[in-house]
Amino acid sequence: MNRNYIFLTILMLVLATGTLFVNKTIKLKQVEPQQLLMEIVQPTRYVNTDLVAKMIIQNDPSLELIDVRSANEFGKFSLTNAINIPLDSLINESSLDYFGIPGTKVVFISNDDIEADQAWVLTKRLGFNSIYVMKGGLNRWMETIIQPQKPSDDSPLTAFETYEFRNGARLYFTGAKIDNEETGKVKVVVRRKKKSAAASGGC
Amino acid sequence: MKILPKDTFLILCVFGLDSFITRKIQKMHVHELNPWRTLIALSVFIVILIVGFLTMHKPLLKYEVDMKQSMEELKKPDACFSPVELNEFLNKKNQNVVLFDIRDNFTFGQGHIPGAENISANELTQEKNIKRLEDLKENGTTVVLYGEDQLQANGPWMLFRQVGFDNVKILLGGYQYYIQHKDNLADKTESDFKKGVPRYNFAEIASRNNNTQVNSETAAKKSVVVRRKKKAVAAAGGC
Amino acid sequence: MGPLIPNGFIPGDWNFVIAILLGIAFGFILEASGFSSSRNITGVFYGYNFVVLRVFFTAVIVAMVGLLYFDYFGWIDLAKIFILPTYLGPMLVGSVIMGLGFILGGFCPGTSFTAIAIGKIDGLVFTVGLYLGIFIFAESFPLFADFYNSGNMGNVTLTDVTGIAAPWFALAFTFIALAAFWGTMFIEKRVRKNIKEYKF
Amino acid sequence: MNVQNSTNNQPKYLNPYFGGVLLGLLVLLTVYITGRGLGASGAVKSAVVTTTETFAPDHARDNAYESKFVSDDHSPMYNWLVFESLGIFFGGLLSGLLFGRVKKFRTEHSPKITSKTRLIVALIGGVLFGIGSQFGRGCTSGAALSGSATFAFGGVLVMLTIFGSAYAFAYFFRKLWI
Repeated sequence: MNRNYIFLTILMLVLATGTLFVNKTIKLKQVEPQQLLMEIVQPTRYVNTDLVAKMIIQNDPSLELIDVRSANEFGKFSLTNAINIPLDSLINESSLDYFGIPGTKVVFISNDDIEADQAWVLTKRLGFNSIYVMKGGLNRWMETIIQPQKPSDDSPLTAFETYEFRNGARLYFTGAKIDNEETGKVKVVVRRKKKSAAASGGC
Repeated sequence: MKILPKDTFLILCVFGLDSFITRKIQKMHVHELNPWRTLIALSVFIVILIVGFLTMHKPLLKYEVDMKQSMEELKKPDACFSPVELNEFLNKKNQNVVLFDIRDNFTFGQGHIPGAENISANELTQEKNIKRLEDLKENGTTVVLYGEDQLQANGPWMLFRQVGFDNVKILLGGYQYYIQHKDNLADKTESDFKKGVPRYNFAEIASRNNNTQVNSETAAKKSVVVRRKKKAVAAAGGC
Repeated sequence: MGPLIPNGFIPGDWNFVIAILLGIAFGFILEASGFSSSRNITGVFYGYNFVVLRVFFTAVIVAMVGLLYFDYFGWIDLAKIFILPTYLGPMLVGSVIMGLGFILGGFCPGTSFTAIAIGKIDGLVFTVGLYLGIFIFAESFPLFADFYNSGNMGNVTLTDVTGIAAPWFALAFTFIALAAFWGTMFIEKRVRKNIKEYKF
Repeated sequence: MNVQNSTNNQPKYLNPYFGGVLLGLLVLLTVYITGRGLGASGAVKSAVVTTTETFAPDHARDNAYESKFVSDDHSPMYNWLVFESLGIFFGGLLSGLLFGRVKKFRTEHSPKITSKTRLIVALIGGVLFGIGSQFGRGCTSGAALSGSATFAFGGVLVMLTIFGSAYAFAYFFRKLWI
């Protein structure tokens, strides 16, 4: 009788000791590297400036613009309702609250698209979804929305349609700037994620 | 540690009880004698764990640097491969370098940097390519990734740095920059291929109230004039 | 991939069906181990029957060790499971009251349900007492509402409080439990020598 | 089994370690499926809230404690723990039938005390346990067992304190049990 109990005791001890070896490193909740690489090589994360402009004009409540430039640059110019999170402070606890809010699309903005893309990769590694990068960044924003180029006469019809839209958008973002400034300033909606989606329970 | 006083108390309690309980001898219960079913149950548990060990998929790649470090990786100047360095490589001055073209096969066929190998972005996750990178890392060979533009190679480059391939670098400016300036790569300076700097004075352009009348042609001209005016701003990102 | 329901692998509609099935298994194990008898349960405090200690500690160490392995295999996301919130003062006071109730009543809520199932009136009376107790608590809640909410430490684990990694706790608990099993085996034999008739 | 059947005066229980391993695996399964542990006292709490709400709906809403569990959508009985506790009852019944322990209503007590004493004491014990379980955020199954198994600080705290204090009180109530 005692032999079996001794065997059981040893078995349980071995099992418990085994846990020490399997959980050596503290794991963070992250996307597996291979999965991340698969997501990286797909260009689906890029949105063009026209789409962003349209969403801003339509006051799309799901749009959340994250500007990863420095606070200094952000202070000089920013898009309507954009939130400034400099790339250096992106992975801070307080900054990460802006991501993963259900029903929002986060769009990263920088001068070009490189820094925004870097922010995207870092955020994606942490497992956040619905995040995008504005292709071309603010440089292209200026080239397309604020100073649109008239397409040449032999361009397809869609090019003219885009041009017309951009002209309208330019009026909205520059001509209507004065009106917009007040509403824009007041309406800094700070949305933050509610903590912990863990299962509730208790006795 | 909390158990200890409890147990001593228990033993005291038991010995104290002896004086209260003075009855006959009774042995253990039958059901406590033989734990063979316990053994079976625990074995089932162990089988589950073994199944877990066997079915657990071993990742091909593992993060070697945490978030903070990967942030700092971005700023390291030696993580980037400038067109000037590329020029040296092309002029046979630096041979310990392998160029990987991550554009697709078709685009690669239309034109590429001389000496580059083609591994398209979709193939990067393949095991043989990862093995190749590991071999190159052991040889101390620098691997330079480039895509159509710098953006295309940015993601793969960041990931490879994060999983510990610190020999992987990114070609600044990408293929487009190379093809535009391939004859005078050596005399270009950092400001030419540096990304991440504003090319316009955003605030000025965007707030002009009278520019509704501005002809788009002149505006476009103007943008050429404003170009590279803002060199002074130190870009936050290293490359 | 786990936990299944919070991660959406099983639709929430199944929640209550699963609750009943898990409850049946729970009730079965409790009854079959002898927890439907109050004299079996309280034996642990007088040294003549350590069934509570054995079942309870075996369950705790198996579950602890299992959770760690499951986490390692990626089957359970430990960040998503419910961690009991800690309210230091109220919990200590509540546990002392529960300890007193335990030694008087001879049941805990779960075991009293199984005792009713096999026809024990004391189990039924205990459950009525539970009901009254919670009723009294709810009615007089304003008197100690502040105390009830004091000492909130949030949903903390042992690792959060002490900074020691979870496997060490699993190992420590296993050591303590196994030592207790062997120790109590001898205590039980010694105490039972003096009991004339033992068949609860 | 045949070993157990051969002796009629022996209780037909599972080997406690066998029960323990099964219970541990059950806790694992519960956490794996639902992300939470087992529990029992929550069901009684739901019952209390339901009765107050049925007989004095306004009172239930005014009560600072009960109002937390009252909702307009559904009855407080529509709760995970209530269903689980129903399961505990039927599981106990199943096991009792299987091992032949379901008999007519009876009270189990030490030969030194009467049934009446036992019932009164059980009632007091129940009341105390009820009050304590609300302060402790759970009972032995919810807080102590599931809490400890998930490495919750509170769970281990409750477990050690319940057993510790029960040991401390045990000496004074020994007449009730032995």
